[in-house]
This record gives sequence, structure tokens and C-alpha cells, in this order.
Amino acid sequence: MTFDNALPLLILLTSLAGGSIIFLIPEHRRGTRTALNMAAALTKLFLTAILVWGVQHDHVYETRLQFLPGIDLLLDADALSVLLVSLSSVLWLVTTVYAIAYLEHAPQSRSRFFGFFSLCVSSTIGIALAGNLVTFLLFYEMLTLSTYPLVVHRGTEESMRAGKIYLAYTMGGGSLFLFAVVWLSVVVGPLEFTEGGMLGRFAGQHASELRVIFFMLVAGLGVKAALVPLHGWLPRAMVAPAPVSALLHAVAVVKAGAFGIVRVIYDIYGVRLASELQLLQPLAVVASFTIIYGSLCAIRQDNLKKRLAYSTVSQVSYIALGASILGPLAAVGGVVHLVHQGLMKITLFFCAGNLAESLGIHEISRMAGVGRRLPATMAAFTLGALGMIGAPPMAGFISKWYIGLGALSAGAEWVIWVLVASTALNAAYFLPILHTIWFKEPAEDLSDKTGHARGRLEIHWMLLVPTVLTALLALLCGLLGDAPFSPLEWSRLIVDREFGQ
Amino acid sequence: MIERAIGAPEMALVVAVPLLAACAILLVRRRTAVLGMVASLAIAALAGCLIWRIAQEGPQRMNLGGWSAPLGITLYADGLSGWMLGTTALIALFVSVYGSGYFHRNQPATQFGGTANFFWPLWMFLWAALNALILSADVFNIYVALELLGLSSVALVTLSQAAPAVSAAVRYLLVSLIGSLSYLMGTAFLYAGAGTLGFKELASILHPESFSFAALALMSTGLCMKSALFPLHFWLPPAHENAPAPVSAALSALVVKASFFVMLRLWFSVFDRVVTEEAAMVPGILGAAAVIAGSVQALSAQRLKQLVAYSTVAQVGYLFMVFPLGVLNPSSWTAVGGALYLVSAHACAKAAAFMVAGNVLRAYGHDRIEDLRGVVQQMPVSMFAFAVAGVSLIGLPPSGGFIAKWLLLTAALEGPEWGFAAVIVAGGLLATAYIFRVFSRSFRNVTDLGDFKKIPARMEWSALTLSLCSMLLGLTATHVLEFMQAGTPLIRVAMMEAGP
Amino acid sequence: MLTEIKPKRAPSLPESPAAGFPFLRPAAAVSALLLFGVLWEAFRVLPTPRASLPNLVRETLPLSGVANPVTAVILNFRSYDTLIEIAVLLLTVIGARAATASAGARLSRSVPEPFLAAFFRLLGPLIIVIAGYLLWIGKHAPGGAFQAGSLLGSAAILGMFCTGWAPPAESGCQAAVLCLGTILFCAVGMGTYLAEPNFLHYPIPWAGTLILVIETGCTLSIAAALFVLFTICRRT
Amino acid sequence: MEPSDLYGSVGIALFALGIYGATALGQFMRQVLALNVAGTGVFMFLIAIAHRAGTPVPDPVPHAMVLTGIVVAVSATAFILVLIGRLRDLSGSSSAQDDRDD
Amino acid sequence: MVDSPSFWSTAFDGLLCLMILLLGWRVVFTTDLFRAALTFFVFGLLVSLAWVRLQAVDLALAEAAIGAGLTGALFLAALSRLRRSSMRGNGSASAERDSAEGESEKC
Repeated sequence: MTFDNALPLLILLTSLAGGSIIFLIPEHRRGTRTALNMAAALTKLFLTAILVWGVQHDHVYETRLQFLPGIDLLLDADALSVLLVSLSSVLWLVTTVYAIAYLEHAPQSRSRFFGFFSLCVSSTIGIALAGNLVTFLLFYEMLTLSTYPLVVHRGTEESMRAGKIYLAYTMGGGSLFLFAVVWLSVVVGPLEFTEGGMLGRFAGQHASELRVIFFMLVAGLGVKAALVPLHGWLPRAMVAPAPVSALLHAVAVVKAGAFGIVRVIYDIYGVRLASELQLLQPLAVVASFTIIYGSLCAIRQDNLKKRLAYSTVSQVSYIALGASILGPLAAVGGVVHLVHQGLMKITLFFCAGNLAESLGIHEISRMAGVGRRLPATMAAFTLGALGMIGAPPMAGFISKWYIGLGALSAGAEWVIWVLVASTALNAAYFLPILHTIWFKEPAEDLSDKTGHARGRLEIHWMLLVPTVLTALLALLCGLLGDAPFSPLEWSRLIVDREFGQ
Repeated sequence: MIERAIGAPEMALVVAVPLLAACAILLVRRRTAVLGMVASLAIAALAGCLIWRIAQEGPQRMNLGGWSAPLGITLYADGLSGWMLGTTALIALFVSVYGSGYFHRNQPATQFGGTANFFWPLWMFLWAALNALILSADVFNIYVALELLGLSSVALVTLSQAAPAVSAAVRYLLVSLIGSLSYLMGTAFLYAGAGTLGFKELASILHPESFSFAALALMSTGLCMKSALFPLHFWLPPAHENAPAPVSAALSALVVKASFFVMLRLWFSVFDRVVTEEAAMVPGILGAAAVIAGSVQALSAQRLKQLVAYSTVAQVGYLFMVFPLGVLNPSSWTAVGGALYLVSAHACAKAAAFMVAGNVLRAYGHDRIEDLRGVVQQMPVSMFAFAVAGVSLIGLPPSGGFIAKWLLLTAALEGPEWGFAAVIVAGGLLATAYIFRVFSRSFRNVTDLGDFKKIPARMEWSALTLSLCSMLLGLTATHVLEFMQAGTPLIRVAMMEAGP
Repeated sequence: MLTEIKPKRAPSLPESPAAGFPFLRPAAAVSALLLFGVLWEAFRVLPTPRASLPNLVRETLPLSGVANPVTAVILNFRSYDTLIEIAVLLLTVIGARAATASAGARLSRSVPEPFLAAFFRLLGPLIIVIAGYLLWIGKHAPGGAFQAGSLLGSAAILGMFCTGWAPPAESGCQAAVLCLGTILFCAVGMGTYLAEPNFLHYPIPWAGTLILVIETGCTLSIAAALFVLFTICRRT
Repeated sequence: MEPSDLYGSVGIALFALGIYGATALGQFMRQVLALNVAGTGVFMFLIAIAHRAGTPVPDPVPHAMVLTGIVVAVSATAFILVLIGRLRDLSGSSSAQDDRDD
Repeated sequence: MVDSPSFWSTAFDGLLCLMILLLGWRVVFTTDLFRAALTFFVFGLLVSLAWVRLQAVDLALAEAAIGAGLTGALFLAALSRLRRSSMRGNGSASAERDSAEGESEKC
């Protein structure tokens, strides 16, 4: 087994093995746990860097393990997977740092938390690297299971209810997905992801079956991608600790769904077959509806995390939208939004977490003037919010811009109106917050409640640094869009390969 | 005239050794646990040798006493029996380990008086019966083995000397006696019509005739009673719920499977030319009903052991879907492979689940699901084992249960049998519901934890090991399926032609 | 079912299988009639067996070491069945013991009547002789281990009634006698590996002797087992 | 009518009768009795078959089966009777104890 | 067949079969357990007689000794001790007595 063949597996194992060991670490050994966490995260980051470089230079990284007769457990790194891998390994490092500080005073078992946390990341990596639909399914279900303990981590009645609902949605979607995958593999045989679509050679056969299967697949994935009306679990899952919600919403769960949809469209059905069977039109409509609906719900929320959650519902659908509009430009917009939305959203959740930790504030109405108390955090929040609105030069702008161009070139003008409307709505639910933060007089005294304030820093540095870091990353992605290895460049590379140009 | 075939000696020894061990334990009466463990290791080793031999030399056939069928009794071991034998050995070994902790001298033996030292001989008899049943290729010999199996199971159930256990045992014994009588009548008809008892000979003689249909119906009914297929399952939950935990584990994991395995053999090799698609639909539909009914009852179970027992009813239902799925496309191995995979995956998972239930019962003095708050904090190992076992029961990747589900679903959609496919998926969802009933309680954080008795570590770790085995099965599918088909492309009449 | 086991509360009693379903009896009656009809029909049109096993038995009888075909089948051709069956007998004894282990063992002795006792002193040896004869004759005429064993067993039971003799609740030698049949059988089965590479494969010259040895062991075990079962059944 | 056919039919009839009793009757003891009747039916059927084989001496194989079956049947019966007695003790004794407690 | 079915033998067979069926019916449908057990004993003897007719002498022996004799004795013994325990069970609190008697009906 050469290094090239081993690399995907290694990247997976860094967090998988790490997580399994963390389970065994006794509660009080805080230092050991932290060291192990950081070591695993850094190793993963390093390996990912190698992967990125290699894929850029057309190396083939592929691990095959025998799984079922005729079906392998296939991990293989193509451009698209690298995008999600690098996103999750960067954000895993950041979130780990954040979580260590965040959970310092939590009563529940931290070994359990970090164990499942790394399992969760491992499944995301697995989803990213999956080389065929069965492998994808495997990690997709693994993600469901490893997130449940995180959602119910607090062990309160409310979190239990949230966990039950989360499980009901995801397991339902999962079994739908399983059914579709088995059916598809019975119809056409093993389902390896191939750039340009592996079903291309079946053009004209099993048309009706393939159509039904497609919608079952998308429905199964749509649960995690929180497409309306399958989004119900997401806002309720807010009871989880801030790092978890950050991870759930920025990286792991919703991205897994969106990523899966992209995979199915590009690498299973292929753009040509998909358009031939007219599969994308309905998806685009659902995605647009979700964008609008999510934003409308967000406006009505006063709880900050809930508002952010609904904004996620709306933002993630940009990915589905971009993927479902024919033509490379929109595709670039959709794919790059995987990264951009991740960076911006995790920033916002970190900020929400900081607020809750330092001042115990959860509602927007109570955020008056917190800008003076937590300037850096709130600056980061502002960046993230502007990005969400899509104001240049933030990252969010690029995504919307490309989707818009793509829509025009594909002759789907109505999409422009969707974008405009959603931008307006985003502004409608983010700008008031910014105004409250910066320009309102503080209503209550904003002295430190939890003793996180260390010296001159507004809050424990391990909570602050990640926040600012992700915010800056979001900014850089927008500013240096054309730089090599920037998400935008990378998505261009992906799309070129997908569309075989 | 008299073929003096020589088979692997292990085939007879895996039956003889446990019987001798039982006698030895009865006679020595001291250090029973040590003797029992030694015997268990020996039997497992013998089974291992046999499996290795099958893998090397192909199917094994042994004419006992040197008399070939029809005159004598033939033992036959191919990939399928080898796999069953291996599963039995694995589970049984860990049940022995668990039992040595459960029936340990300084454990509170309140619910079983002086009966602890009866566990080992009875357990040895049970193991011998399982091996005999798996290896036998003679319909009447199977009857005798079935009686040995049924009686030893019932005797083990009565070890927990409480009234509910004994009444459950009486019912269990009644059902199993009725079942074996029905089976015996079937055997009589077979002999009356075909004049022989050996699998191979019967397979070559039997044709669709009134007597073979009668025999098939009688034998299948008897076997379905013993493996608790849906309408005839009423006896199982009380028996498995009130038996001592290691016994429940063995019963749920192995005993119900043994009679299923016999039925599989009969349908796909002996009665191969007799069975029709309509006939095959009957067990299939009953199995589908069992999946739903068992899961629903598990949803309303009050106690952990009860829940696990009902889940057995449901999982047995999956097994019986193999008959329609296997008969509908005879050329496909998928359904049978899936069923046998489910047998082992479920065996590991279910044994682990019952062990965990036993641990909870021991530690807290009760296993009411409602009052399981905070168990995760106090018994992390056990609950982790239960979680892993649950994953396999639900059939989520990468567990053995998933492989089995995948194969069965594939077979169903190849049909295509939409009904069965739907039931397979629905069963998974229901399983999720009842497994997570436990966790939605046990994850609750509580400050005041009930009085908690320490239990021997081996009781926790044997459960964990078994559950991890059920997980491991998810990664070895290709090799296992290859081995199951050892020497035989299909589980059909051709299968009975001995290998070497 | 019941929710928890407390020694104090009377455990909820088992409803007999009939209790669950209201229409059980008529349903069972109908299905029994159906069963009879179907089986009888199948029996009526039964073809004559294709394989002629009886002739095969007759041809092979000389090699079996005994002259009585039934004995030959039970203890040579299909001896494996018998091995398991003896195990079943032993198992039931252990099971019965296990089930009653925690029960206070009260054996209500029947008062010895002098006349009956004398009668038995006469009858007992006779029965034993008859049993021995049955065992011996089994080689070439109706009879054998089972008949002899059951006879011995009933003799012991009779003795228990006539002379108020009560057996020890549990003793080492009793266990030894119970296990004798199984042990002998397994031992011979493995021992035959010395001569022939096969389980229970008697060398033809030895067959008669080995069978007699096994039969003797089985006779004793069967007698002991039946007797112990009876006593437990009375006692518990 | 050949005796074998006659007795064979009787065997089947006893089997059906016994199965009915074993499933439908409400009392364990009666169920066990019925079970024994059914067993006898099966044995009689087997012996009829042995007689029916058409050879001068009846087929010994079914005879062997019956002999095995009889022993198994009697041991199973004894076992279940012991269990029933035990069950009776347990339920009786527990009620007596509560009686003392009151 | 071995014995040419003369009229008398057939008549005897028929009569025997009728008796057996009748007794079997009684065994199953008699509510009084003691009578049922005794009936079963007689039933077993007749059955063994029938087996003699079927040239199965050794089986007839076994049936007479085990099937009829021992099994009957077992039933009687079990019944006697059930009666004893029911005597012990009496005089308990009413609720328990109900349950105990419900049980005794089942036993």
C-alpha cells in the first residue's frame, strides 16, 4: 500500500482513532485530552495540506477496502472532496480550540463530548472522501449517530426532545436514502462517483426509475441539507452547546446534505443526464423557496441562535440552487458557497456563543450596546453578517455573484429575483442586529458574569481567537478571490473537471 | 454397498465433548466454573478446527458408525453449517465467560437458590444440542437433537427460581413439545413415502406429491413454533425475559436460530423440488408481520429485558423473509447470504444486549426503562456495548446488521418485492425508535443516582466484545460470504454432494 | 406480564395459552379436523416407498454384531440417535433437579406394610432377573436396554411403595449411575477411533461385545433416570 | 382393509385429537395428557408404516424411531410434570407468605 | 401382506381401534384429572395390544412398561402432590386464594 493509497485513510483515521482514544481518557485528565485533541487536529491539517497540493498536481489518492461482494469501501480524493476536507479540517481545529475553553465549566462528561465530536468530524471527512455512493451512505449514517449524543449532551428535557426530533428526521431521511441507493445499485450496478456522471451511459434507459430514484435520493439528503419542508429539526437542535451548533450548521450536518446533493447531480447522474431527465428544475424551485422561506422565518426570531439557524436554512440552499442551475458559472457559485457559508456561519455562531458565555445574553433584544463590551467579537459578527447579506467585498458576495451570472447565462432570469429578494431579507434580519449592537445604549450592565474576562482581553483568548480568525478568513476569501488555492479558484478547477472543459 | 466415508473427527467431537463435559461436571461437583470454561475453550477450538478444515478441503461428510445413509446417520458440514457452528462457538464462549461471572459464588444468588451449579451441565447439553442440530443431515436425528435443545433450554430458563420464570418455562416446554411432535409426524410421512431419512437421498427422491407437501407443512410448522415465528411467538418474550441473563442471551442468540437453520436446510435442499412460490410466501408474510408486530410491542415494553426479547421476535421475522426471496430467484445467493449474515450479526448484538440488560438488573435491582436515568454515567461500558449492539440491530453501517439488511433489501428489490423491501426499511425505523427509547432515558443527567451494586468486570467486557464483534462483521462480508459458499455455488440440491 | 420480581408480592400468575384468544377452541377444533383430513388423505394416496431400507438392513444385519434388527438399528446403524436420546434422559433428570433445587425436599414416605414388603422381597429379585434376561435376549429377539431399564426402574418404584425405603436425595454414586450410559457411549464412540477412523464405528468382530457393554450401561442409566424422575415428581 | 391402513388412520386421528387438546385446553396437566395422546398417535402411525412396508418382518427402522420417541416422551412428560408441581408450589407459597404478612 | 386379513382378525382390529379412539377421546375430554390419568393408563395398554397386532412385540413391551405404566404412575404421583400443595395453599388471603386457585385450575 503506497502512501498515495494510504493518505485518505490516514486523514480519516487521525480523527477516528483520536476520538476512540479520547473516550477512554478519564474525566479529570484535562491536559492529556487537550493535547490529544490538538495533536489530532494539527496532524489532520498537515495531511490535508499534502492532499490539496497533490490533487492540484493530479495525483490519484484512492483507498479501496473490500466491503460487499462487488462493492468496495472506496475513499478517493478528487477536487470536490478536497474542498470539503480542507474546510472541515480547518474548522475542526478552530472549533476544538473554542470548545475546550467553552466547556471548561460544563458539568457533563467532556471525554464523551470530544470523543463524539471527533467521530462527527471523521464522518464528515468520510463523506467528503467517499468514492462511491455506498461509502457515502456509510459515513452519512455514521454522522447521524455521532451527532445525536452531541445534541442531547446537556441531558435536559428540552435537549432530549430536540434529540428525538433530530433522530426522527435524519433516520427517516437515511432510510429513504438507503432504499434509493439499493434500488439504484440493483438497476445499474455499483455506483462509483465519476466526474461527468457515472449514469451517462444509461441515457435513454430506465428513465422513469431513474427519475423516481433521483427524487428519493435528494429527499433523503435534503433532510440534512434542511430543504423546506424537511428543515424542522434544525432550529430545535439549537439547544446543543455553541461549538456543536457551530459545527452542525457550518460544517458537518447541513454541509453533508448539500455536498451529497452536489455529488448526486454531478458525479452520479451527470449534468447531461440530469438535464435530459429534467430533474433540476424542481430542485431549483424547492431551493429558491427554501431560501425565501428561511429568511422570512429568521426575521421573526428574537433568539439569536434560532435566527442564525433559520438563516442557515436559507443560505445552505444556495448550494443546491447553484448546483441545480445548468452551466458552469452557477455551479462555481454553488460549490464555492460550501466554503464561504461555512466560514461566515461558524463565525456568527462563535459570536453567539461568546455572548452567551460572557454576558449570558441569548436574545437579540438584549444585545443593545454589547459592541462596546465585546468590540472584537462584535466586529467579527459584523463581518459575518455583512458576508451573509452578500455585501462586497465579503465572501458571500462572490457566491451570489456567480450564481446570478450562471442564472443569466442559463436563461433562468427568475433566479435573479430570488437572489435580490433573499439579499433584501438577509439585510432585513441582520442590519437591525448590527444597529442594536453598535448604536444603542446598553440597557443593562454588561459586566462579566462568568469570569471569562482575563486581564484586558474581553473574553478568554481561546474563545476570541477562533472567532476573529474565521471572520478574517471569510474576509480574505472575498478579497483574494483570484489567488491560487482560494476557494473560488478551487471551485473553478472542480467545475472545469465536472463539465469536462 | 457400504460406503465407509471418513469425515473430519471434529464433527462428532463437537457433540461428544460437551456431553462428556456435562457428565464430568456432574460427577466432580467442585470448581464447576473452571471445568466449564476449560470445556468451552475445548469445544470452541474443535469448532475452529472444523471451520478451518471446511475452508481448506471444502464440505465434510461423515457416515457415523461407518454406515452410509440410508442405513446410517450422516453428518454434513458445508460453509453454511460451518458458519453457524462458528457463530455458536463465539457466542457460547462469551456466554460461558459471562455466566462464570453471573453465577459466581460471591454474587447475590437470591433469585436462584442452590441452582447456580446446575448452570454448567445444562449449558453444556445446550451447546451439544446446537452443534448436533447444525451438523445433522438426517431428519430423524434432527428430531432427537431438537428435543435435547428444547429440554435443555427450558431447564436453563427455570434456573431463576421465580414463579414467572417457571410458568414461562412450562409454556415454552409445551410449545416446543407440540412443535417437535408435529415435526416427528412430518418425518413419519417422509419415511412412509420416501423410505429414507438422509437429506441427500430425500433430496433426490422427493417430488411434488401429497405426502411430501404434508411432511413439509408439518415439519415447517413445528420448526416455526420453535423459532417463534409471528403468530406462534407468544411464548418467547416471557421465557427470554424471565430467564437468567446469560441464558436469555443464549436462547435469543442461538436457540431460535438453530431451528431456523434446520428449516432453511429443509426448504432449500431437501424439499428443493417440492416448495412452490405460493408456499414460500407463507413464512415470508408471517415474517414481515413479525417484524412489525415485534417492533411495535418492543415500543411499549416496560422493562429492558422485555424490550430486547420483543426485538428478537422482530428480528426473527427478517430471517423468514428469506424463503420467498430465496425461492423467487433460485439462482441468487443474495437472500440466503443475507439471512445467514443476519443470524450471526443478530446473535452477537442480541447476546450483548441481553448481557447489558442483565448487568443493569444486577446493578440496580431492576431494569424498568422509565427509571434508567443516568445509567450512561454509571455504566459507560455496558451502555456503550448496548449502543453498538443497537446500531447492529437497527442495521446501520458499518455493522453486520447493515450488511444483512443490504443483502436482503437487494434481494427484495431484485424481485422486485416492494412489500418486503418496505417492511425491511420500516423495521429499521421501528428498531431505531425502540433502541433510542432506552437512550433517551439513560442519557438524562441526574444528580441523585440510585443505589448501585458493583458487578464483575467480565460481565461488562464480554458484552462489549460481543457487540464489537457484531460491528466487526460489517467489514468482513466478502470473505464470509465466500466461505459460506464453500465448495458449493448455490444452496441447492447440488449442495449436498460432499466436497473432498 | 409482571414488571418486577419481589419476594413479597405474589407474582402475576401466567395465563395459560388459551386465555389470550377468545376463539381459540373453535379455531383449534376446526384446524384439528382439517389436519386430520389432510393427513388422512395424504396417507390414503401414499405411494409404496422407493428405497427399500428393510432389505438393506437385512443384508447388513450379519455385520452389525446382533441378530435382532431393531437392536441392530438402535445400537449400531443409528446408534448416534440413541446416544443423544440417553443424553436427553440424563438432561431431564438434571433439569428436574435444578427446577426443584431451592424447594424444601419433602418425600412423603409411604408406611411400609409387612405383607407388601414380603411380597416385594419375593418379586424384586425376580424382576431383576427378568430385566437381565430381557437385556441379554435383546441381541436376537424382542427386548433390549429400554425394556430392561424401564422394568428395573418400575421395580425400584414398586420397592419404594412396598418397603417404605426412601432413596437419598442426591448422592455421588447416583450421579455416576445416571451418567454411566452417556459416558460409556461417548467413550466407545471415541474409542473406536483406535480401530477405525470413524465415530461409533465398531470393528465387526467386536461389535456384539461393545453393543452389550453399551446396553448394560444404558439399562442402568435408564432405570436410575426413570426412578429419580419419579421420586422428584412425587417430592418437589 | 389392511390392519396397517386401519391403525395408521387411528394414529393420525389420535395425533389430531391430541394436538387439539394440547392447544385448546386451559389446564397444563390436561394439555400434557393430550400431548401424550398425540405422541402415541405418531408412534402408532410409524408402526403402521413399518408393518406396511410389505416385507415378511416389519421394517425395523420405524420401530427404532418409536422406541427412541417413547423414551424421549416419557422423560419430557416427567420434566414438565415436575415443573408444573414446582410452579404450583411457588404460587401457593408466595400467597401463604403474604397471608402471614397481613 | 403377512397375515391374510380374515374376517375375525379385521373385526378384532376394528373393535380395538374403536376402543382406542374412544379412550383417547376420554383422556382428552375428561375434566377430572385422576380419571383422565387412569383412562390414559388403560389407553396405553390397549395401544400396546394393538402394536402386538402390528408385529411390534418389543415396542408393545416398551409401551406397556414406559408409555402406559410409568407415564400413568407419573401423572398419578404429580396429581397427588398437586393436591397436597393445594391443601397447603388454602386459608390464604382472599385475593391470593383467587390467584392461587386460578393457578390450580391451570395446573
